[in-house]
Amino acid sequence: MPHDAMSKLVGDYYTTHFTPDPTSEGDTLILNLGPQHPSTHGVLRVVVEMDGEYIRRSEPVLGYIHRMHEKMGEVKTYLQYLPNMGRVDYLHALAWNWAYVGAVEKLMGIKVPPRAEYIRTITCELNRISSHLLWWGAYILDLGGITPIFYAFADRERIMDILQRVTGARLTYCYYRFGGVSADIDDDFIKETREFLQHFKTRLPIYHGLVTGNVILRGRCEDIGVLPVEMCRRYGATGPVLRGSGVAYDTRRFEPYSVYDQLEFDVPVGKNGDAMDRYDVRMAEMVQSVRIIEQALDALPAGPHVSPDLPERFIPEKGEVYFAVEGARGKIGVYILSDGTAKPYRLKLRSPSFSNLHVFAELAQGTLLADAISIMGSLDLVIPEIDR
Amino acid sequence: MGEALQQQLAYVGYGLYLLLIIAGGLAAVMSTSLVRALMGLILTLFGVAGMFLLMNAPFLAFMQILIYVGAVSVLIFFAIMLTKTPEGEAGAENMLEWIGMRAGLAVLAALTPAIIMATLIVKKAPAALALKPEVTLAQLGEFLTGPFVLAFELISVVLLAAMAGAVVLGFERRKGK
Amino acid sequence: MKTIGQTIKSLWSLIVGLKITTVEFCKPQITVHFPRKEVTNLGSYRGHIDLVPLANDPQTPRCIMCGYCADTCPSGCISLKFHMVGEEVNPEQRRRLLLGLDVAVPRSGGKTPPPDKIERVLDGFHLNYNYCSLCGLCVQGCPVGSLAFSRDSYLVGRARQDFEFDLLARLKSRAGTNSGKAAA
Amino acid sequence: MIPAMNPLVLFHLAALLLLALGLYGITIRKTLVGMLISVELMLNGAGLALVASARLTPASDALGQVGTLLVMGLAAAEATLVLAIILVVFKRFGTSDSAKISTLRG
Amino acid sequence: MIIELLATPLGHTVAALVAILAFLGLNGLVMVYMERKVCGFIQLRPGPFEVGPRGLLQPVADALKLVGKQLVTPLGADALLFWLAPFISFAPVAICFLPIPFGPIATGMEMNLGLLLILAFSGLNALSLVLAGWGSNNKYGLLGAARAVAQSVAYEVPLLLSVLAIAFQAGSLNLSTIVEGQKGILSWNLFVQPLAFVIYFISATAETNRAPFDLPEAESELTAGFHTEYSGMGFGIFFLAEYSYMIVVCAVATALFLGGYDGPFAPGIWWFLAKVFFLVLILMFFRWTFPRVRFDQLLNICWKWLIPLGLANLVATALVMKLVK
Repeated sequence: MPHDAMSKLVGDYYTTHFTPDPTSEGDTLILNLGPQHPSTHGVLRVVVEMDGEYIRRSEPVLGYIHRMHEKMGEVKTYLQYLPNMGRVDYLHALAWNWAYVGAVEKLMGIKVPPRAEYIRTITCELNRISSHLLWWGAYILDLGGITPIFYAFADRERIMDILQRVTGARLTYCYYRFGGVSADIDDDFIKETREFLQHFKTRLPIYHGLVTGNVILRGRCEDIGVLPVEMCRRYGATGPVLRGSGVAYDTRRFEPYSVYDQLEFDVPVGKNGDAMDRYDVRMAEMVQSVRIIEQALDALPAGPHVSPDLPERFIPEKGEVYFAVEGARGKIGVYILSDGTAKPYRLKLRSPSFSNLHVFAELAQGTLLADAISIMGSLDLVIPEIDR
Repeated sequence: MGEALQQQLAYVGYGLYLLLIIAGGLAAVMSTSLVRALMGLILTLFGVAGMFLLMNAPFLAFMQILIYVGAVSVLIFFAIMLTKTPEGEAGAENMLEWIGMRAGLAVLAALTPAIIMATLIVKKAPAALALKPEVTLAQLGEFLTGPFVLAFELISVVLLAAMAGAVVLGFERRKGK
Repeated sequence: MKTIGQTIKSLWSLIVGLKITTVEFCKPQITVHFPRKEVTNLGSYRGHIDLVPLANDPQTPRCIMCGYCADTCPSGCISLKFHMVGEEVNPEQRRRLLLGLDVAVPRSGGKTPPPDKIERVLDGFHLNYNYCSLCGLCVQGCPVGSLAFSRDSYLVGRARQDFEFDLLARLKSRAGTNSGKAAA
Repeated sequence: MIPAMNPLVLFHLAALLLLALGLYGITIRKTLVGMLISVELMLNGAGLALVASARLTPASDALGQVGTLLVMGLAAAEATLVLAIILVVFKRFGTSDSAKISTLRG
Repeated sequence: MIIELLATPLGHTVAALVAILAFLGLNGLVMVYMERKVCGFIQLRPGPFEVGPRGLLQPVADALKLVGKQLVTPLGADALLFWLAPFISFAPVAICFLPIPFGPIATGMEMNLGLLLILAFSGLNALSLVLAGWGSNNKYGLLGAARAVAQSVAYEVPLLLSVLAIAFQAGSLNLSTIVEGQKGILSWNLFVQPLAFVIYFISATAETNRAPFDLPEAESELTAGFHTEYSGMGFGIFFLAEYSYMIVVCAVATALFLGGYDGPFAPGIWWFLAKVFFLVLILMFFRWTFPRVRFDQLLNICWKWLIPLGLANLVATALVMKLVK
């Protein structure tokens, strides 16, 4: 046995410092889940200490896709920072667009024309459906079901086609502008969206039949990763993760922005806070998004899609602002501290995945590896958003 | 095929199986890695199964593979995995001492009964018999439920007890955690 | 009894799943074999930016060399080259011009602003597409509407240099082929 | 020489070999698992001898085979139990080295 | 001379082995193509279609790719055991094919204990998985190996129980005899003993390590489980063995429950193959439809449901047989 060669394989800082718990008895195994593991969806790495198949402790290791978005905000002008927002969370890019644009508008007191507000609502909710669809497919993929993600992608492609029509992009949208949106929607867009919504309503029963009702999936999700409300509060978990635990907290409802206070929609909540509840909440949210889009399409006013009286340059007064929107993963917050120059003095992004992720370490304790994968999937993590 | 050829083939088969047994047995007791030792055991098991076949007892041969290879070896593998003794099992640091002190004794202990029994067998060996027809399953079954019913029930009880014991021991382990 | 009902229900859920996959199995496929067929929604595709020529002169871009695009671009992938004609410019003025500092052109909704005091001639409009994030800020910000997204969806290249364009040269060559076609 | 030998002797020699190897293994092995493997070797030898004796002598055929089957059952039971014991021992002592397992240290 | 040799039992067996190996190689190609096409159609994709007409040559290209890859032995692995494992997984399959009656006269080796032989040798599969997982010096492999053990302990018993019920009924362990006992579709054991069929098929899915019971390789949990470290043909042989096991368990199911080569019009062997591949298709649909169960759930299914049901079925069969006699 080449012992000297083996000794080189001792691991890096995290594995060597993640030494077995002194209170634990018996042999444990330090296992690196990631950064290239099929279920960490990207480059999340979780170091786990395992006792057989049971997880003793786990610790997420971040930073593999850190791009210094916050620092970039300090060296770019307010306008130049816009495209960055599509890259923070590539799955629900428009929510991040909205959070940043909304924050700057609040800071500078820019009025947004009503048509733009409705367009934002429609596109953002479409984007939410596409994000949830991808989560749905990927989650079942984590649990070993390979087919659903293809069905999800087929529908997601249609959403992307629709959004491509106005945003010009398929994934990393940079669509919202200060005071409006970059392009107006046309009748074709509305027609296609309505068609898609009809189609999507016929697809949902198939999804539920194929997956939700499946006894194997229920066995993998029910009573797995039960997340008490108190723990959500401790970690600041938001979005479907929090709502799955039974708290009907939705930024769209509790800190209404844009036109959400004029639209009717429910905030679905779970009961037990297990993975199945989080699953159900997301599935129900897609239905609510459909409702919102339909109402918004019906109520779509005429008018300009971007505010006509915009300042020439976006240089806000001294001051600070915080603006939050509800993303697919939870509360997206943007905090800007302005020193009166063309660039923000400090820009802070509150990403929901970051808070939701840290629930994992505590939830996974004492569970089986397979359950831990199920828990991680049910949190709907987007790694670039965690690292920013 | 002629009778003589079949006889020759049988001897060839015997030699092959004996080779398996010897190689496997040596690996089972000599190799430093326990997994390799287990592989040796499995080789031996196949050799013995082959010998059963040579004796026209295919049922036993298949049972040997089913029970020993399919179940017992896998269990032993489990034990090896759980106790994490992958290598240096025979003690690389004081191998010489071990061999010096105990190997002689071991060989003596192993050979004594062998020699005694070998001489006994060779002396009392009956005349070679033509191979009797294969024992059918029905015969075996009747035997197990007839004269050997007590032994059969006993082995069932032993198996049950072993299973229960293993479960109890295993539970004790979980509780201790 | 309840357990049995539960079991039958769960077994039925498996059959429902199999039924759905069987139905999907019989449906026609929805993927597009790319080299043989093309997707139909490329009309709204946004490629790299291109210069828009004047309505009456396909050789000349509408660009007034204000430098807004180069200034706004988050990735700094646009660079302009131009020289002056007419009255001489002192070096200091020239430097400022090159930086585009004093030519903050008001948003004019695509209309050409009044002719500048100094006439500038565009020598090159370089786009480094490698860094472009297709945000569209330059297109929307251009005061004279001189920039537009191309529909070039099948752009491929083997090296970085393949994505460093001189848009002015592209415009001219395009105009050349177009006029050539028209002549023919 | 060998072809002339009685088949019964041949099989018994193989059985003896197994027995000897098993015995040797039991003494030389340090871990419980190693010993278990050696015991299995010996049990196999016993089975082989039983079958050979029954098949190649006028003794009852079924008797030998049933005996061997019982031996196999015993081996399975024994393996299960020993596995459980090894696990407990390993949990308690952190090793399955028989030399180190001793609580007689006062 | 050759024909004479083939006529002897030994010659027949050797010829059958050669034929089986050829069949296994071809079968691997067919099943790879079949699986990829089935998966593609279920997922609304075309499946392979670039290599050859309708992608027919895709499996050949796959095989060539696997053969061409470098064989890597991981650092710290026990090279002997590591490379032994694929062969232990593949070799017994060929033997398992011997007693399967493909047609009235197309049996590799007529033997009274054919069923027992298949059960005995298919049990070796678990051993090879364990060996592969252990030998590759990989933590995922080790976890996969541990799962393989737990799984094999769980599914072997109900498998045996369900098969035993059929053997009771037929009074034989000879597959040909069992097939001969099912003439006409109504006397198929599928209708006589549906419970045994369900138990057998679930256990067989677990035996072949196919989804939803593909726990030892569980790619979303253990990356690739026991074969994480295998490259090239090392992986290829595992792959081939998995597909061959699928054929074995489906062939046994056909012989035990679906009347074997029983069927009108066409020669028996075609009926047999058609039934086998229909069952294989069902296995494939399972894989592309269901999520994976957790391993303690598999144990629960086996110990709490399949084994009691299997025992009950066995006892009931014995009672009925006694009464009928």
